[in-house]
Amino acid sequence: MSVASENEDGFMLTGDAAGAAEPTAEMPQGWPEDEVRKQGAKAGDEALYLELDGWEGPLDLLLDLARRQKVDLRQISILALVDQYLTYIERAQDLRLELAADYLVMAAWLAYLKSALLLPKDEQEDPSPEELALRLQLRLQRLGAMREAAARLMARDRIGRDIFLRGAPEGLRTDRKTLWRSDAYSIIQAYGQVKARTAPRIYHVSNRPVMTLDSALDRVSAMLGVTLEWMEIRDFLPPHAEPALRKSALASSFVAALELARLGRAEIDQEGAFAPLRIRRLKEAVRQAVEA
Amino acid sequence: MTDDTAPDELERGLEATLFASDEPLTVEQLSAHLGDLEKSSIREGLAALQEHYAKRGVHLVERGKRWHFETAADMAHLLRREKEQVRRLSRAATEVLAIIAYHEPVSRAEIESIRGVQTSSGTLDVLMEAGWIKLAGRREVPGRPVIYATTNDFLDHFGLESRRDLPGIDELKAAGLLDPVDEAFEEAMGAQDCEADEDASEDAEEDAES
Amino acid sequence: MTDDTAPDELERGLEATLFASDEPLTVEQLSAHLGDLEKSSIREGLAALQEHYAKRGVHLVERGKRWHFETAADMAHLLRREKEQVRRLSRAATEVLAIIAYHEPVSRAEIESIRGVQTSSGTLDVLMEAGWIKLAGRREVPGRPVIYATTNDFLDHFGLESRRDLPGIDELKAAGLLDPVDEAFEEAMGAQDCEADEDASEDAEEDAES
Repeated sequence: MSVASENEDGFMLTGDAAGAAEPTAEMPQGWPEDEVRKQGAKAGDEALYLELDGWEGPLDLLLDLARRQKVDLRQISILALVDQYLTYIERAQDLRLELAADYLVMAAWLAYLKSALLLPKDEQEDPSPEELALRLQLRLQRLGAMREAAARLMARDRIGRDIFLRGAPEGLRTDRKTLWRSDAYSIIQAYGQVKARTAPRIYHVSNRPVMTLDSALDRVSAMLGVTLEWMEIRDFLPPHAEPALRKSALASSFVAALELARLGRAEIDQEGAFAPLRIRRLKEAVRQAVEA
Repeated sequence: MTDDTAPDELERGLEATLFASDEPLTVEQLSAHLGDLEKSSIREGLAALQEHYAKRGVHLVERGKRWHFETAADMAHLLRREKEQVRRLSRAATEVLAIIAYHEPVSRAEIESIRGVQTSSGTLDVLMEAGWIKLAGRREVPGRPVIYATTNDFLDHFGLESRRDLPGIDELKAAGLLDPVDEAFEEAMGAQDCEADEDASEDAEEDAES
Repeated sequence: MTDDTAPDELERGLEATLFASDEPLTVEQLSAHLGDLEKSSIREGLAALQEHYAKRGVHLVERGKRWHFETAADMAHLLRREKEQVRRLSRAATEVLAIIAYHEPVSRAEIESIRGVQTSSGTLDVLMEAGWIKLAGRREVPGRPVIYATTNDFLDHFGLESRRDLPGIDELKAAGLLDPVDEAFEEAMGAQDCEADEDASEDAEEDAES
């Protein structure tokens, strides 16, 4: 970036731009970072702003100009500030300095603000130029406050510069030592578990009460022989069986009923889903008809 | 020839421990180190020691709840010439540091809205490397930006007992200068009707958003 | 609250300089540092300081013509503190210890075959560190594996007269300790204090074998 190098050659743009290029108390000119940032700018990683004698962006420049009004930032004349800025930018352009875009954007915006401020009040749109000016002023105040705070912070007695810590501290050392704790029961229990875990296992299949299909077939055919009426399938179950056996009997009886129906010896009926399943012996005649 | 009352064992222990330690110590650490003493007696001992050293060439100070010995500020002229160990910060870095310290926790966008320029990532890196700022989570707004805050080392380095001791922070707060522009703007517009600048916001909110 | 006479500026300067220096300093160095003062007055200042610190937790000492601060000898124990941390043996370590106790002397391969899982060397290290097991030579089989046995400390810690006090397999079974347990139950048992059934074991059988 050409500006940086030209400035280094003593091409002091600020010299007459504002007539008061002397650095403010908070910003000594020899601030070491200027070098750093110039290098940064050369490296191109900071292309977004361009340094003009150490200003960082338009707001920074504006703040510096505002300070030259030598009044409280709350009292500054925005119009005067705008003029100073625009003059500054014009000069830079006359000198064919390459200005970063945001300086020009700010210049355009300030030019607009200036004209709006000068127009009769009732022709203003929203937001009013006064409001825009106020916002700018507030921003400058905030930046100014932080700049002063930074300066006061840096001026404190700092460790390593004004204040020193002990040069050769012995250092504290804590050696950690683990005391392991356990007890006999844990040992015994752990051993039991190892044994239990690794012991060969024997699996038992428990003997559950079942009614086989054969016995169900016998049972159902025998009971069907007694009557011609419909009977619920539940009536075929052994009356006092334990629940497990009942379940098995129900399943077997159902299969037996299907088998009998297939053989044409019984018919099955159900009025609807989940309704009781009924079964009765098929009359001989019907049976023969079916067979035929 | 000073003629002191002999310090008690607790004071001697604290003195020895703090002298020997290569980092500042909290009351808790001191207590643990001295055999789990009551924190209240540790605090008493520290206060006594602090008083003892107040007039000496070395002071006992508390920074961010941690204690250490350091040379008295008025001895700087003796020590400075040979021992300048402080890295010099760029102006951008000092500004960013101040903004973080006075506004913390604060996002990069918030820093930039105050400074009016982009912050190079190098600037934040330098401050992180110096151990003065740290990531302090994310702000729960769209984009969940990372937010920054200062560290105990920051307090140490600048001789601050806590953030409350930041130079001028009370005045800045009272003047509303730590409030975001939008807030201050509303304030100012509201105040204009009644009458000029009543001393603006009292309870300055720090949850800035530009 | 000590009530000192305030130290003079020379003393304060010496104090700060010696404190901040990273090496012991000679009288000449100190003199140069403090603005070419008379060596005699430096010596006087050092003597005064030395006296002041004589009763404190930090002493000013001269070694080979060089002066420095150091922690008082009787405070040295504070600088190097041993912290004991009680930890409960892990499940895996407890199992390995139990196997060694029941089967000793036993090699790592044997331990693994009994446990049915690989054993990390860290587990054995922990038991060695605890002082409960020791190397007990090598088994005279191919590869000559190291074998482990329990120590007297083991018996001490676990309150056992001898390894014969450990209940045998039959007793374990009787106590329900051989029942497969689900993890939650295991957990619950682990939390419980060891109770009664310990002394159920009189003539512990050691015939254990997987």
